Amino acid sequence: MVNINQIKGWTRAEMAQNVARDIPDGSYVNLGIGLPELVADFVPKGRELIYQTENGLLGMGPVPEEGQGDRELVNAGKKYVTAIPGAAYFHHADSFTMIRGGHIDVCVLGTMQVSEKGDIANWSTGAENAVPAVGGAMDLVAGVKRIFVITQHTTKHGHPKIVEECTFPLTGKGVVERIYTNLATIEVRNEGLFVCEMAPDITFDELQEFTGPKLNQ
Amino acid sequence: MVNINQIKGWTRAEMAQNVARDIPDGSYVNLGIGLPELVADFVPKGRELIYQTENGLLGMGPVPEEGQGDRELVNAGKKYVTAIPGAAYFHHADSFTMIRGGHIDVCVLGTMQVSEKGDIANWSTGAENAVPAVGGAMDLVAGVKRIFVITQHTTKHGHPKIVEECTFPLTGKGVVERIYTNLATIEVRNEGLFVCEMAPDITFDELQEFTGPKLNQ
Amino acid sequence: MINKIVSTSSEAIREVRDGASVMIGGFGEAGSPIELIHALIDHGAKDLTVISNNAGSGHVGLAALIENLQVRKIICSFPRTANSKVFPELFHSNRIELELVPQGTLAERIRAGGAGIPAFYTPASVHTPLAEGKESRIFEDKEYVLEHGLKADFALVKAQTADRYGNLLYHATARNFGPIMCTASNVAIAQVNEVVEPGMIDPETVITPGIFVQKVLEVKEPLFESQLVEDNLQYPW
Amino acid sequence: MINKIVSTSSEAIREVRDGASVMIGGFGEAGSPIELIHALIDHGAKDLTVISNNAGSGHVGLAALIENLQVRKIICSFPRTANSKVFPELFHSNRIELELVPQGTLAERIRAGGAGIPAFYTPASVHTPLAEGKESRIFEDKEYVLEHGLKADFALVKAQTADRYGNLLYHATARNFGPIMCTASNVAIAQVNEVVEPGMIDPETVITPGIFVQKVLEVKEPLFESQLVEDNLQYPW
Repeated sequence: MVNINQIKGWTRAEMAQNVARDIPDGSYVNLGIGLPELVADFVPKGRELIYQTENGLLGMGPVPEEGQGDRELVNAGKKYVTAIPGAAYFHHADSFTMIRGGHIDVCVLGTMQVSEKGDIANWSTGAENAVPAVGGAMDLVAGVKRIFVITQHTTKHGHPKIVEECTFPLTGKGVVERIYTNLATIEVRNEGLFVCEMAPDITFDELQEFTGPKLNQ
Repeated sequence: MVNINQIKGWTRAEMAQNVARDIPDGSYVNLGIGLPELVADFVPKGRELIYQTENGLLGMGPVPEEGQGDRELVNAGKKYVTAIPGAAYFHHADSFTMIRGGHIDVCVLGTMQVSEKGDIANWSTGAENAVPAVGGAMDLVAGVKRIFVITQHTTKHGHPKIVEECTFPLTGKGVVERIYTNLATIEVRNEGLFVCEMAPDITFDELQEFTGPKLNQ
Repeated sequence: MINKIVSTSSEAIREVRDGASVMIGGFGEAGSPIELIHALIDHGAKDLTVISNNAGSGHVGLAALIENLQVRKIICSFPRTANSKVFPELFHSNRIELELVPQGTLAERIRAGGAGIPAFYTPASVHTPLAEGKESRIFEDKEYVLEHGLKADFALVKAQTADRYGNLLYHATARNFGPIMCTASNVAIAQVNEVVEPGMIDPETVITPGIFVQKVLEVKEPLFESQLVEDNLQYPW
Repeated sequence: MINKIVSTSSEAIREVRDGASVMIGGFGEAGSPIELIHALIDHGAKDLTVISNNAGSGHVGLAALIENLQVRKIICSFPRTANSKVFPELFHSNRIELELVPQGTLAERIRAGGAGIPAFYTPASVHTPLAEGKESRIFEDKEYVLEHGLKADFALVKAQTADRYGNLLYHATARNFGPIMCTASNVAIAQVNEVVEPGMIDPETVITPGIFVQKVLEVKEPLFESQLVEDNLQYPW
């Protein structure tokens, strides 16, 4: 069995680039906290995407220069952002009208687990000693038209994050359309998981080894 | 039996004045179309009322001077109005948040019938040949804190408009608090109808004659 | 580059198919997108379900659309106005269907449709004929009726100002149903008096964020229903 | 004359009784009404139910209110933040109750509470532990969960500008829960950076119409949670 640490796979930047390539021009996009945020840096030239952040801004722009941040102009991760010309602020009910109402085209989320049926578990490990916190994740996966997941293919310990059934509490059921990992880009279809693309230094059999459910080519 | 036409009773202006006197300082008020609109002209000195019109304006001001109207600044009766300094415009869902959510203190409405239980019927005669139209009446009577009715005491034919049970289709059930007519001001209580004040030229027995249900003094 | 501005009214409404559902903004003439409605008359799509607070007046705008027999059904709170002749006539001869909805319920149903809420409970219309046949339920000793979210294929609305992203500002009480109808339709089409560059609209003041709008048509000097009715005009003219 | 301006923070919050429900605006520190929360700490009302997106950080603002053991229960979407020590400790020792609600459901429940909607259906949380024990229902082949409107005795919010009628403008993403919390509370108390004369706020741009606000306190230079946390401050100081 291959050791996952021996496989270079895609970098975080390349993963983000893979996601960005699949988001059509003119899309309205919500990017989750962390790795998903990188996607904005890799939008192909000529495309214009509009970013929504659920705390009340459509037309989120890049991070401001050091020292230029406004404490009350932040993203869902509570980090300083800016607003593009043509942006709009709104309150939380209106924000989730966009989300729950199916007006956002794409949401890119990190995850702890994703199943072959497109179930996603990304808000809680179910551990007794954790403080439960859900934020907007359940609304996003229930409402946004297309849910893309971006994640390392396995946990730090080498366990698959793509599983037959999520063991962690679900965020949403049957909602994920595409999974972007450091090893492959995978589409969730009714018939199962289909590999769209693999990192250059991995074989299909190796990829299968690090994945819970059966993959299709 | 007295002929109702022999009784002078209160004028429309006096009726409106009776209503205005009962609206506390600082109230948010929605005035129905027609006779209720007169109430705004008789607010006692020193009181400030804020008028809401359900088509999207809080802080409705007086009718503009002839020729100064804005076709898109109208009241619920589609007549030209103005906005006071400190007014706010909003869309219909927000407008009915004010109404349904219990934020309006008083609504003054005209009516066709009102019952001794406070039922009101003011949107339809139920006639076969009429085009049904309801507007915001049902939302107003269901949501506003206090519903005042202002109406002639009887129909043109002398039939009581205050009845034991409404024969016209209801707008709302058990919602009316006070009834202001040209003959009397009447309060609707659980125990029945109580006369608060009578027009100067009518006796209690005469008033009872023109009223369906039993009145209490 | 995102650019939702279209240059002609026919381009604005050309996807409207026979049988489509169309929300039409306006409270009386305030906010009524007359030019878009007239374009829809020229376009000719039939068998429409129209969702609108009123049913038009005279023989222009929404009344003309109805008179032209393009509307199968109207969902409406107040189809009766001072100068409405068209709707009553068709209604009495059973050539148009009416679903009468209290105004606040109509607004909330549209808002729910746009917000992904399939149904909600409201106190309005309880114990009235308009609640007949509907589910009701008691919450904390008070009775409410179940109402369903309302969506449409298209919305035609009138606003004051837009940019190429579709951000909209409105004018006074012309705002009324426009913002919620934009949220509840697949294709929201706004006619606006003025198109400006992105950034000219203060993001704090945007009423309809561009995400809810698909097409914008500039109509610098829109017609007004009451003026046309006064002038005894009839569309098509 | 209507005048909702109060001159001291203690006057602003003095009606808050033990056992009251209190909505507190803010998404993290953006829109968090620190001065009003500190006034509530000074005031000392206990056994509160707090409705707020987060549970505060450090030992100031909402975290300090919790640390001061004034909060019996919190209804919240995300009680965990980078510098939250207070809430986890009390939570693990069962000294505070948590009702965890998805953020969009929290917003919609508050909005519904303010709009007189007792309950509605939402797709969020279906098939998750947060839907357990809740009614669900299918509409057009999709499953939804029934959620209830949320009201409170008080709301503490932070806005930018107000007039004596209580009309409010907000600043950037500090708007967040403020407008809906004002609608859903019996007494909405806003701290604002600036009070202006009626008419200075363009009626087209009002975010919270004054009808939803009962008290306004001017706090010209409000504190910021992150600065206080960075400075290792603790309230009461």
